[in-house]
Amino acid sequence: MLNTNGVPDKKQIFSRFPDKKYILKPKAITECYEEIPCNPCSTSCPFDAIYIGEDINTAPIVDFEKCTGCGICVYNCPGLAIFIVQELDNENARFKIPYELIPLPIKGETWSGVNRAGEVITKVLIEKVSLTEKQDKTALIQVLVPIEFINDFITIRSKL
Amino acid sequence: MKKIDLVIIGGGPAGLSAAKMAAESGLSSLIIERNFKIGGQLVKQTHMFFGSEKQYAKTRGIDIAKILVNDVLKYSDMIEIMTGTTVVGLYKDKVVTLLKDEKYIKVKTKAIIIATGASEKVLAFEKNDLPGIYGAGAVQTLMNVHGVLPGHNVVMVGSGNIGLIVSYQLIQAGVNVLCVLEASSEIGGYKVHASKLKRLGVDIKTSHSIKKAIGKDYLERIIIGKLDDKWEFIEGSEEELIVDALCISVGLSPLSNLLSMIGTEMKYVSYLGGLVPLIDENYETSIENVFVAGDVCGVEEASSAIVEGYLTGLVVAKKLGYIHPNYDKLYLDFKAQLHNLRSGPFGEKLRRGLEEIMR
Amino acid sequence: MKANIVIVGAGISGVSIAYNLAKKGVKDIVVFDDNYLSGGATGRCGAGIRQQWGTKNNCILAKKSVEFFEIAQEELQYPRDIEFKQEGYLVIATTKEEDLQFVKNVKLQNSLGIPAVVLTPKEAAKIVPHLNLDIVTSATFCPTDGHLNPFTVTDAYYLAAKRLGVKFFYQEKVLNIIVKDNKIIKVITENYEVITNKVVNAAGGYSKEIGDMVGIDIPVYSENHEILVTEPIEKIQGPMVISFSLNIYCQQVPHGSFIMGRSDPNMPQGYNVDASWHFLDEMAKTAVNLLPPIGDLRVIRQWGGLYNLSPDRQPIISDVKELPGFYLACGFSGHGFMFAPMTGLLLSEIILGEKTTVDTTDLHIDRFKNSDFKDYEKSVV
Amino acid sequence: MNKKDVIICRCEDVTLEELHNLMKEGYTSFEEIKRILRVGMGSCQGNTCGQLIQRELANFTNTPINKVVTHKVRPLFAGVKLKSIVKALDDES
Amino acid sequence: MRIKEHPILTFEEKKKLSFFFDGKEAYGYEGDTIASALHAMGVKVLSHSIELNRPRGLYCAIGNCSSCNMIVDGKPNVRTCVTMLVENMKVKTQVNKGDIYEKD
Repeated sequence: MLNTNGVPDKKQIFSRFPDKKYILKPKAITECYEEIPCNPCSTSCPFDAIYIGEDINTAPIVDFEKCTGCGICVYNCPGLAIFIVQELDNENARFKIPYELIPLPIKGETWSGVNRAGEVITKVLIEKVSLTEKQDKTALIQVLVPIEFINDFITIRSKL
Repeated sequence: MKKIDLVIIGGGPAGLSAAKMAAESGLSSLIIERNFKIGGQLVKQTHMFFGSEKQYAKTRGIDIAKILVNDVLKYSDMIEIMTGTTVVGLYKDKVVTLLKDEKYIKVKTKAIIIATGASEKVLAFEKNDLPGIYGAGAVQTLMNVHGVLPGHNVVMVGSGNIGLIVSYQLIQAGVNVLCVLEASSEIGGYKVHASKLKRLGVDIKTSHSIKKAIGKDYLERIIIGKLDDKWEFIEGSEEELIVDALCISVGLSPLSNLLSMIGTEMKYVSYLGGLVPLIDENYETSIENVFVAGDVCGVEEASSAIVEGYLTGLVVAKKLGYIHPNYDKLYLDFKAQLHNLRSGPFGEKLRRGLEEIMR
Repeated sequence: MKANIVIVGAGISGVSIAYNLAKKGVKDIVVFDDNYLSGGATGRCGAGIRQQWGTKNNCILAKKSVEFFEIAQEELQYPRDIEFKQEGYLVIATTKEEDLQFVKNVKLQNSLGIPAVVLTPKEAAKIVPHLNLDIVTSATFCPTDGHLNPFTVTDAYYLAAKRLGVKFFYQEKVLNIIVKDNKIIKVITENYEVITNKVVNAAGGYSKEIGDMVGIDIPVYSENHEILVTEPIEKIQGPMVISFSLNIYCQQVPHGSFIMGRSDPNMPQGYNVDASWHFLDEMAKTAVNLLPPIGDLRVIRQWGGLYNLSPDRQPIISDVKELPGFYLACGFSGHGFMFAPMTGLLLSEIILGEKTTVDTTDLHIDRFKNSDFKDYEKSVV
Repeated sequence: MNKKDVIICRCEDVTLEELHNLMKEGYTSFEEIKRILRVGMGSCQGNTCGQLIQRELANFTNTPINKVVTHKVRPLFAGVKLKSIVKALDDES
Repeated sequence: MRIKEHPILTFEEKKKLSFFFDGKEAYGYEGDTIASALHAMGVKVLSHSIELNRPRGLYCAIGNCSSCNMIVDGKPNVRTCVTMLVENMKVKTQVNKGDIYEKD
């Protein structure tokens, strides 16, 4: 349970995933379940796709019509609670996740894929690593994840 | 004796913003900071901050410190900064005594903004004084200021935001965090921080605490245990862990000693973290021209400390006859920002606490 | 509630009076204090024990009190340490006048059996090597003077009195004392009304206020005297070093810290007990001048406390002719702590109508009715 | 729990056992305990122990923690050498 | 135990400072406190408590808790967590309340 071990339950997770029709394109998933005073995801979105409003304690709402999955909100989220997901085909999903550890993965490497409980669940392929000045030390890692883990995968751990 | 109109005690987010706003209003000040550099706790915060743009949200603490420091340095003709300097005495005739290295200095002032922040609470358990057991703040200083690791295998006690954040920082520095212990049945800090740790494989053990530290000269092992609903250890739940560092992060209390010293009316308010001064809507205490800003009047985030600093700087300047050209507009804006930061469910306890100390 | 005797004030004087009365079999003694155990002047004092005085009365009170302190640990059956150390008082003279006065004082002290001696500066330096001899003209030394822990010795009396049945009420302010037909009938506190016809005023800095409640004008006033304490270090000084002309007393207590104080000639009368930066300045200057090496010690704490000063700087231990049943233990002028054993004993004797151990005529409040009272104690910091 | 091994006051080395024993004797305020155990009188001036003792007192006396009075704060906040104070005076004149 | 690489922070190469710890030569870097330099060397026990002689080390790092008091250049009770390291400093473990007269 989120409150006792930091792992959101299935219901919470699904509540943030959009309809399947949207996810065929990259979309931002905001895993921010509490009303905390924070709004950079909203203010940083160039497409005005994340709504928070005047009261910055409001939980973010993503407008999946507007969201392009660009990933800017991912490295702008102070809680590292946003990732981009896309159902690529019948076999793979593509994720863009924030990463603030060293060493950074390198394109082409295979890493362990980890779920929200911190367990290794699969192998994932590193497709792209970006870390520009603008990202301010939060790297954006693009990974290819087996489709069955689309609702479970959250981050990567150690090169295989 | 040195004379200056405004003395600001504490060069953290609250103190720096206060100095900036006083200077913008035309009032000179002296900032006294006991650390070797100004910026307060921000100088060791490597994580991005929450809040809104006005409080530099999504910027890392270390970089917010730089912004605030630069703001103050722009007014170098009006803001004097003394670092490595501790206020040792505060007297009713508004004489502030300082210690810088071995030098004792007396300053006579008209107004004082106390922005001393908060200090860490300590915990009582067996061998709680063994070397290798640290306050979370000390660990951050060692790691993020001096670049020195506290150990290789660490357990964190406390799952408030600081406990969670410092655990994450330990991992970033390459330290193995075995687990986070939380005496309460629920995680104390923001869940996004908790989730971040959990996915890195760190267990957050709620209803658990440290029972005993073991080691001859320094920490070698710890015994942890599960707590029942009365916070007593459940027999047989003990578990031994091999660690070389234990980090204690069981909450902050306002560092309000100087306010007690000068005889300010105070009240113990649990919602605010401990003993805090009674204040009016402008953060003035029961002693005229003695103001407070930041955690010293209730433990919160750096974002609200910044705004409280701006507000008190603005108000003190006016009281001493220096009125900011945009006074009314700024005053309302700062009030609105504070209201906004505190209006959510996490701000509820704070709101109730602040109500209790309104004069 | 009914009481045989109500004692106002549970400082060292109050607890000693209670103990002495209870020991003599008096039942139903009630003690009120508006603070905690030793929260007033007792807990704020320098806690030195000195027999080197300039008046006969003070010498006798002090000597007899020391005799009690020497056996107090056993007599009071105290489980903790009262930390009585007898390593003497070194009284420093810095002027010709003091040299002469001190010779007279020692003569008086010796005549009363107090083993004080006059020393040359060199001899003084053998006892306290870090003295600045440039400013010392002579000294006197009494090896049986010393120091006690003011908290534990008060606690010791308190526990002993409690064992003998005395009832103590702390944080309980006496609001009024009702007198009817020139007789005390009742003491009113915040939470109690006590029927009694005997009240002992041992209220320290507030004794004048207690007198006012029953219409007795006690010629005393209160004044803030400040003290500082340093961090503890390994032992370097045995005796208390004191100088009246330099206005300082300075002692390393067994725990290791130095306690020192001085008086401020410009201090207004009143009940203020604030600490001041001004005191710190003057104290540091005086102390480092007289004892240069202690300049390296860090001051960690300063505070103020009330002296209750009498016109001749000697205590008032007496009954009150104008109001039978009202007794005084006040006006100690900064030395109530060290006289406490005698204060308790003498007052118990006065209250019970016994012959007093020493003549108390000169301690009676009536001595001030005479405008030119006999002695004035000059050996006061 | 071995209370002898739980340090309440670092400056004066006061253990939880000493604290509990004193509370059992009837000393149930910070001020009284300070006078006997020296807690709050060391160089940190109660900064470390104050809050721990407050909690122990609240538990022992069954009092809400906000009603438990803790240590008084007096100058100085940190130790100052006597000679530093003298030096400042010399510099002034 | 100094951090060499860090995802967020960069630790610049700083001037090396040599000092003496309990008579032996040691070194730290400019910007170090005495306590952080000793810590980087793996020294955890900085003092022994005054009554019970318990080992103590860095705890608060803000000069509050007195656990890191050491003898520095002959002077006792120096709070090493808030005292900057200086070239050639003589740092010694303190085992008593401190002696006012310098003993080498």
